[in-house]
Amino acid sequence: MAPIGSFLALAAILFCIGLYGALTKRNIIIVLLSIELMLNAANLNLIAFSRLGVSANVAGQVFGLFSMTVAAAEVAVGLAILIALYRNRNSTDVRDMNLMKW
Amino acid sequence: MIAYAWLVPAIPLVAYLLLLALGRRVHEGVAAAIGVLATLISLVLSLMIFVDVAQGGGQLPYLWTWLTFGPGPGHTWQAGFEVNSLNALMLVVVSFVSTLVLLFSRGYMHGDPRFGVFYQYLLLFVFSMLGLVISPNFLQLYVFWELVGLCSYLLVGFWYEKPEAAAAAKKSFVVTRLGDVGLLAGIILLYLATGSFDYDDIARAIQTGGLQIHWIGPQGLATLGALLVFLGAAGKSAQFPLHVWLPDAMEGPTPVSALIHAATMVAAGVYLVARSFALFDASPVALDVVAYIGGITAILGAAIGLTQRDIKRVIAYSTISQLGYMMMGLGVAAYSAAVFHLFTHAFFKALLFLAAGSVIHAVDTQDLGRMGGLWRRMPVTASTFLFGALALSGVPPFAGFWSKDEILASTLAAGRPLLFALGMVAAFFTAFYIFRVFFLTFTGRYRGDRVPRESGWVMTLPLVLLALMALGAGWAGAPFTGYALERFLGEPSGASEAGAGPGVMAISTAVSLLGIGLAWLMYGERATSPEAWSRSLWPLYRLSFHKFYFDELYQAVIVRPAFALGKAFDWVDRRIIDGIVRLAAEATLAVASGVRRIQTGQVQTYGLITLLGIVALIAVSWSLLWGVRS
Amino acid sequence: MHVATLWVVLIPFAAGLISWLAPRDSRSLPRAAALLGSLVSAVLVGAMYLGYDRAAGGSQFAFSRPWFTVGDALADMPLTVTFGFGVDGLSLPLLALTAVVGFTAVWASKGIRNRTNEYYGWLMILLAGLYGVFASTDLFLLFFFLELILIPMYFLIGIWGGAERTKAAAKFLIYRGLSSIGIVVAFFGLAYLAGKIGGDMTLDVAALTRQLHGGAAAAQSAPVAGALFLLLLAAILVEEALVPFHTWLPFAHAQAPAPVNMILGGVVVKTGAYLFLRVAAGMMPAMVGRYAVLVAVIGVLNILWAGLIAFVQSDWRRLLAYTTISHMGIFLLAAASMTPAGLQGALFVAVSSGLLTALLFAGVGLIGERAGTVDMAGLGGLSKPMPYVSGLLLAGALGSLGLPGMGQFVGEVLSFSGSFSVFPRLSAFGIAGILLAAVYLLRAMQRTTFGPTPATKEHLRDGTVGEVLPMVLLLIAVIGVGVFPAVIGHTAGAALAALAAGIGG
Amino acid sequence: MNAVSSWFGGFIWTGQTVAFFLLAVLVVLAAVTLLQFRKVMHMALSIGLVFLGMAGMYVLLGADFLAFAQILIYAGAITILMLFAIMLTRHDEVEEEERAGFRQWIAGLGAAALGAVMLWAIRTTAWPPASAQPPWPAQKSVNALAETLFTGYVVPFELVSVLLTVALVGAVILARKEE
Repeated sequence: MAPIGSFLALAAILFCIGLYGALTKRNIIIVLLSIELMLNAANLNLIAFSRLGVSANVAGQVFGLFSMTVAAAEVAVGLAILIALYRNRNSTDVRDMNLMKW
Repeated sequence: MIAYAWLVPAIPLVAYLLLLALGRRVHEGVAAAIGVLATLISLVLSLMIFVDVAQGGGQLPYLWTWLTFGPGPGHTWQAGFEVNSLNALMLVVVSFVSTLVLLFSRGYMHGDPRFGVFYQYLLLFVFSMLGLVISPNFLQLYVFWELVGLCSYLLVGFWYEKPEAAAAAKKSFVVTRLGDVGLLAGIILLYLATGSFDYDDIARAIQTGGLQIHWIGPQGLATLGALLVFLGAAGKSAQFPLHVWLPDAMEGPTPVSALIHAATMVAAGVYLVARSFALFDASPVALDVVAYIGGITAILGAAIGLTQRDIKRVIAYSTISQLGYMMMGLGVAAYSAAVFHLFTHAFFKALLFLAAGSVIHAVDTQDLGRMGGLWRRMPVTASTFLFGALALSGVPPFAGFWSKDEILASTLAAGRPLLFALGMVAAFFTAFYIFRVFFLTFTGRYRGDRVPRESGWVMTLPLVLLALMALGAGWAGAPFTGYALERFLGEPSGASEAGAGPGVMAISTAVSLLGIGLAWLMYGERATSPEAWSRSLWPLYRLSFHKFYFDELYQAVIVRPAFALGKAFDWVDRRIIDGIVRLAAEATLAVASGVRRIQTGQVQTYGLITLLGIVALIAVSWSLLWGVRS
Repeated sequence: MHVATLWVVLIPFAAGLISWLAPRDSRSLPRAAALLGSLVSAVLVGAMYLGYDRAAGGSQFAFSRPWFTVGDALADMPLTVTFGFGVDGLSLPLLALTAVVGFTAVWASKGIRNRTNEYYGWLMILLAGLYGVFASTDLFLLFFFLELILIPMYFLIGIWGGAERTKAAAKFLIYRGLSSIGIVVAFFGLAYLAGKIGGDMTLDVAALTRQLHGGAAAAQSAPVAGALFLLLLAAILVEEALVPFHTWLPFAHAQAPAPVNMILGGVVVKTGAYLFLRVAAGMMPAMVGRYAVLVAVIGVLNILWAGLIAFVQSDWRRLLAYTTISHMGIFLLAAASMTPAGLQGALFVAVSSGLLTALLFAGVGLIGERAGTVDMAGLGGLSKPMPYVSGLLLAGALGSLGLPGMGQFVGEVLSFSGSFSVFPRLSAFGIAGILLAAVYLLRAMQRTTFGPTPATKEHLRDGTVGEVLPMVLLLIAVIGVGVFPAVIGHTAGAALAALAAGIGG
Repeated sequence: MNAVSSWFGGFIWTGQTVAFFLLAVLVVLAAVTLLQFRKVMHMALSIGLVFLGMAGMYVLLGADFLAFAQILIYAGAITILMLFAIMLTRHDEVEEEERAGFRQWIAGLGAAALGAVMLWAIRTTAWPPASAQPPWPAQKSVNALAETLFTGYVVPFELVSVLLTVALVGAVILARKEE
């Protein structure tokens, strides 16, 4: 069995890749994808701990399941927002979405 | 009867409340009837009390607790009343003059739209004045002291639509208030020193040496307290240099001038000094101040009165001058002489004012230049005025002669020839200016344009009664009645009295007659032209005519600087204090409007910054914890 | 367990909610609810005033429940906060002031015509907050109500005020908010200091006072206690609008509608006075003693500063603001003396200044409504068309300058009796302020009601009975206090004597 | 290989560990290429690969049910949803060529720093030794999960279903054409 450190390291790398993508990509769809990547990394941690953690427990899987569900909901709502935005602004570029300022 | 002395002020108060309830539109006759009836009852009660006092002497004050604000002695205020020979006399004087003035006003104020209000104010005044007189302690005196000041304010400003009246009302209140602040401070000091406001307690403390506070010795405290009390008295009694309000107060209706600004309220200062004589007696300095201020006031008032053209103002300056006499008397410890003069002055000065009021009512002007020759048209007014003038001049056997001579004799006896000389000169001036008014008003040719008619009985009856008093009131204290009044009053310890000997009497009579004669030459016979006199003595004339420039002086030295200071403070308030506040606000705004540009609305930028923040936080906490771990 | 005190707070609150629920711009229902609410709470206060057992003293009609406990959040000891209400000799006069001014202000609000449901709602919540401040027996609760006041005041000034209303409201909020910081730090710091020594951290007023006068007396003189006191003092200066933290008051007064001005000048400013007596003098008498001269100097400075500035004001509302500031200066001077007379005087000044300020603002509001201006330059000769309003205004002005027969006089005599015994020289300057008051108030009266009536003002209607009723009530109240000072003096006597005794032991 | 094994703290090369390494390399490569692709469509496909790799990881960790859920939800539903989104927007769009700007550098550095910190933390923490047996009965992970989910976590479970419904409705309303 691979030690827990390796899973966590993989998750960390994945998370950082996702983070980089979320912060730099212009297309909002890619940004959403990157966020999914980060969520997956977090999920991997949960499941790794549920199998190999200090007090390994099936509850970790439960949380993984919940977070997956929430992610699904998030994608659904996120994409709906994306469509609505696209309809209004005719663009999927995050730079065009700057209404959230003073 | 003395136990019911509280009824004397209470009845006018009830009458006041009654009129207040009846409202502004009450019928003139009803208002006047209520007023006169109330004061008449007070007069009768006062006389009964007076008789009781004359037979039985003094009584302990009737007291009850007004306010307890702390544990132990000295934390209780008491209210009540007391009757002694001095205030029994004052009760009679006040209620007598009040009754006549209220009767007189029925005719004088006839037709005024606020007739009822006038009677309300007058009754409130009578209540306050009577209350002042029977107050057993300084605090209660101060309460009524302020209330009479309030009534004076309301009555001087009664014709509020006249800007002069409005200004005069304010001035009278503010100037007397200046004295009152001193009085309040003095009362508080005495209270702190003795734990009581009571006159008698304070007098006892002075005698037993119990008068001291930690920061001032007994002698200093007596002087300070006496001077502060005198400040209040000087404000109320229009003593130099606080005399400036009284002539302006003549803007009020004439009955008000007679009642408040001649007979009663302005005498309250003298009454106060007399009542707290024990305090003044403990401080020679304070007595000297009182004497000299009184002397200066007497001569100053008389000198200004020489040249005024307004009939009421002349009499007003005369009042100032006469009050100066009384203060001077008190200052040389001639206690009963001063009170005696207060007593006689109340009658003849009220008479002069009411007679002048009768004239003003008839000719509708106060300018002496527009009167003349009224002797024939208004015989009752003219002859009663003459009685008053003779009494004021000090011609025997009129009232003023006896009382004034006693004061003058006392100054000599006290070894103050300067004061005696001042008093004599003032007496000469007095005789001159009052007969100047008399001749200008009642003799010669009528120079007005309205046909004058003698006033009705409601106005002449008070005049006649007062004229009788102006003639006879002095006999109560004359040598040939054995100084009955003085004996009735009794002498507080420390007072020194000197009956006027024939020498003083002769000199003062001569001086008075000289003044009358000069006035007759100038204005009656026209043997010598007053204009020529005023031209040859023009610097003195200008000084006198412009009232020694006191108003201008105060305007320049006190009023303007105070306003300038107010403006300056206001500027500091708006520009500097508020400016700092606004500067802080503006700076915050400026910083904010700079900083808000960071908010680009780009979510990715926010995320990036957050990321950097997290990294930085980790770095910082790491570097801090580094040592802890290893 | 008495719930009466709780009801005093809850009833205006409930009335406010009812008013909120009324349809927008409906006049009668919100007004009726507010009038009823303020009347019932005022009657309750009156009943408590009469029912207060003076001989027993202390906190009565108390309602106290443990509220919550903070384990060791603030310090190394648990802090228990109680939900406590009660009245004592010190709070009763101020509650009565709130009751009278509150009811009359609601009554005088007839001129408010827009968004009436919200207006009365805010007004009643303000009233509930003020009652709460004076009736709380726990500093946490007191602070809560102190903060609660800010919200309705902000909206009352900001929505129904004059041209610069939003600025005035913001200024008010910022100033008072800053003072809240000082207050909360002082409260908790004091409780912590006392707890450190006394062993138990509490915010209950009675318990904390007991601690600070008993075992934890050393806390009073701890080095940090001085800083806490100065912080509290600064906060109180802001609350009372004293120089140099006063500029919010004239501005707020000049913008707020008249009934709000009545409450603002009459009661809201007086919360600072209450804090001084309750917390500064009650809990840190040693500090008041140490900084007595500073406090007295600030007091005298205020009397003279505000008095001189009032000279040159031509807006009645600004003038009255400075009058209030001057009165609060007398309060501070008297309270700093920490003598029975001085503390009584301070309380009298606080109460009667509140009544008189409300009276004057009611009159000025009425004049403003009729004449369209409250600037003296545009007024004059109002005695003729509006004799009753002018008369009542004059009565208020005279009372305010310390005329005997009204409460302010009793307050001033007591105050100066107290202060002269401790600070004779300062008091000599202070007493000159009485003269200033006479000058500026009478000058204002002269310019407003005396003199010839301009043609434009000839036909102004005098106040109707309903309109002058608040003024008459306030006048009766202040004359009552002036003629029968025992109504306050004997109620508050024991509580204030205890304060004065605190400085010795 | 030795260096790698020592970095992970004593590593026994078994079938599982080999599988882990293969999957890890696959996942990381797919993630990196995801960011390198220019065409949006390609990106969507490569994220599908990442999701599949993650499912493999779950299997390795004994979370069988989650592995299936991962395939169903992520690799299936979400990837398809993304594809739909791409189609609905400008699907021929090409992520424009961009020079490595300041922002990229900063973000890259920041992400790298964060990653370094996390890796360092993972490395220095003393983890418990990996037990050979999962904490649930062997081969019964689904049963164990179901038991926990429907006993201890039944309320959150129901709430999550409500959340999903709400999200569904919300998405419909948001994406609806405005009248």
